[in-house]
Amino acid sequence: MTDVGYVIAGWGIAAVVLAGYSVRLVLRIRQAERDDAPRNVKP
Amino acid sequence: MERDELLAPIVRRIVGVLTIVSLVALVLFGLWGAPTDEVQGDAQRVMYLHVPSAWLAYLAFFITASASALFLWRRTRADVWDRVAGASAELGVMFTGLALVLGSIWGRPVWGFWWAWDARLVSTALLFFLFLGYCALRRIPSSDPVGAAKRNAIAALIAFVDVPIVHFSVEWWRTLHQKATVFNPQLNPEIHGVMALTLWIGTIAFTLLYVYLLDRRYRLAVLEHGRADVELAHAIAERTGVKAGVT
Amino acid sequence: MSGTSLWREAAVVAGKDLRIEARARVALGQILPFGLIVILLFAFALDPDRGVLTRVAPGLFWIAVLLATLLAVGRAFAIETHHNARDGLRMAGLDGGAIFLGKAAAIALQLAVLEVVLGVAVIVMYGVDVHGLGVVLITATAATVGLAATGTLYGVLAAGLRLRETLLPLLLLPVIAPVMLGATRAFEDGLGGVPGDAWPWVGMLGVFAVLYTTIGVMAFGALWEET
Amino acid sequence: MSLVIRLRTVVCLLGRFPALAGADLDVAAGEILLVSGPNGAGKTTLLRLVAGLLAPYSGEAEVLGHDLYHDRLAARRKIAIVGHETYCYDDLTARENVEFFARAAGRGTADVDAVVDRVALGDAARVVHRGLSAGQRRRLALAVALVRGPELLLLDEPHAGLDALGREVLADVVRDAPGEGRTVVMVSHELEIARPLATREVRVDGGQTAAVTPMGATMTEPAAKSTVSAPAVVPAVTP
Repeated sequence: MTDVGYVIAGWGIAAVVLAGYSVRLVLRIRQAERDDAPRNVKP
Repeated sequence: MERDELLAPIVRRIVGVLTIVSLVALVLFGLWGAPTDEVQGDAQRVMYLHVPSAWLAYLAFFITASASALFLWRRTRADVWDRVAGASAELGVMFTGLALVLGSIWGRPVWGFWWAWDARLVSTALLFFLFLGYCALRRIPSSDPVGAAKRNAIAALIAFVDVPIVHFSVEWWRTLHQKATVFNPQLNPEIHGVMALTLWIGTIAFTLLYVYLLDRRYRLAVLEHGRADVELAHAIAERTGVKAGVT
Repeated sequence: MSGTSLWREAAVVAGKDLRIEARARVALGQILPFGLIVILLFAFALDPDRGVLTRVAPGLFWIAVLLATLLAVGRAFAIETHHNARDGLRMAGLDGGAIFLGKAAAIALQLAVLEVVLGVAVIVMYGVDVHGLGVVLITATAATVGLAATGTLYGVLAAGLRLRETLLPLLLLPVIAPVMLGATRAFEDGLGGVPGDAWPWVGMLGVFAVLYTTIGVMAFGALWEET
Repeated sequence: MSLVIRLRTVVCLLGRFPALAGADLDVAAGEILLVSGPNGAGKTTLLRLVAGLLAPYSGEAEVLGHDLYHDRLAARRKIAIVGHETYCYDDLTARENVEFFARAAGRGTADVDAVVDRVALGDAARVVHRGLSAGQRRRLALAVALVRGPELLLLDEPHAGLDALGREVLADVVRDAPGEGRTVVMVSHELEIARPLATREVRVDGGQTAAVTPMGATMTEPAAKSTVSAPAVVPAVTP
């Protein structure tokens, strides 16, 4: 394989960005649901 | 129309599973299945991520603009569109940023430089900043939720109207004064069958991922809004309670 | 709202803004000198002896104008903040489109004066020759209208918000990037090149100006309502 | 008989704070309503909401027949408000400021002359706003409001910072209002000055319109129409 560094960098950055965003999103949703649950907001 | 969830749970689950399957397929095809490009070498494998990212960037901003228009039109006005617009813009900025970085990483070994003043590159970079500003605007809180949503929708449309102008002006700029050097035909040989297939897999995988993340981002917006509502109800109760205590 | 009263109200607003400028001299006393200093600093950054300045003069001129536009827009909305004048203007019962046209016209006029002075400075200091004066003037007019329209639109978008000073450049600069590009190319053709080559760019600037003026007249009211 | 102001359980937010938390108010044409209440009660917010400067968050809100959710601009064309600030431009003279608001409302020089005269600005009319004294500024604020010939005049603490001349001018303006077909709503702390002018008093507290104090007033004829019943409304009583 040629240009291994560039391939690793490209796929690595994409994986980190996409996974990072997804995980953070899921965690924020969990946190928000936990905050909401005791107050019983859902209409 | 008021929705707690964008997608029905069963649809979301299916989209989620398909996203994972297609992403795994993309990794397998992109890193092993597709043959090494004769001219560009293995650096071309970055393209399997770059092209889908760029496609998603345009799709996401198109959806932001459409949702904003639907919000502004009285007959279809609903919080759904405001939230979809915001969620899609955030994802669009992420995919645009990714497309720029990946394009740069691909360009270094293939072109020999990190950045080129190529029409598509420049207009994508401008697009990134256009909607980065929009996202910054959205984050500023307001006392008038409907007014703020209207403001955001107008801002999205003003920015979107600029996209074709940016595109054509940059295109003219780079073609009127010098011949395109970057996309010379030698670098774009006929695409191998498996390569084309891999690009398709990448596009489908990223689109599914976009749909899934859009649904999740929408859910977060609904939850945050719900929390704001609860806080407001508490504040009103507290305020009237104070009054009751005085009189 | 009838057409004549739109223009009448716009003239009232523009007259008010220009009269304030005539008294306070902020554009003349601060923004204009700022533009001149920028023109001077470019000469420090790019060695004046190698002829670089003459070649890139159009671009430097428009960058200076762009930076001045940011200041002029900020100033145009700053005069509505003292003594809560923004509320007063809202209570004045003016149509949103009229306020937009009035404020944009006042900004455009101030920018035009600024461009004349900066233009003379560039011609004198950078040693630029003007071949096609007509092209240059038409380009400047179209670009100025476009800058004033987008500036006013984004000015009001950011006006009521916290962080408006930092938000305005981020919102405005990407949108007016095509103006920068088109006006610079047209100036290159009009100054040293073939003036006839400039017309596509002038056309683009014209479309930009008309488009954003129209959007401004339609959308300003809704944005102005936002507190 | 039409209501000039009609509010039903209106919530109005300042940021995330419910400055009005379920306010009710009915005001009939020709009334001179005094709004009293402690600091932070929501009096100014109430006035700014009625002026069409703030959007209601929930509840029903109508002023001069215009819905405050969608039609604030149309309502504002018939309303003037005198706030804590003058709404004027520092670099323009008092007269130029009045002229600007007159022209914006499509009125001419004669109206400007009349109003400048009415608030007794005299030579101060030719002084730029930043050079005016506090008392002159208060009278200018009144002139700017009056020059538009509003159907509804809103006064927010009009007595604060007012000199003796200003008090006289203000009292005349308020007293003449019903005869000129004008309804007045004023917020004031200085009850001993404001009460004699008013035909009715509403107390605001905790973001709600609370008890209404039946009060003696210099009853002018149209105020008798304020018997429109609403939870927080008690008709004015003649002494």
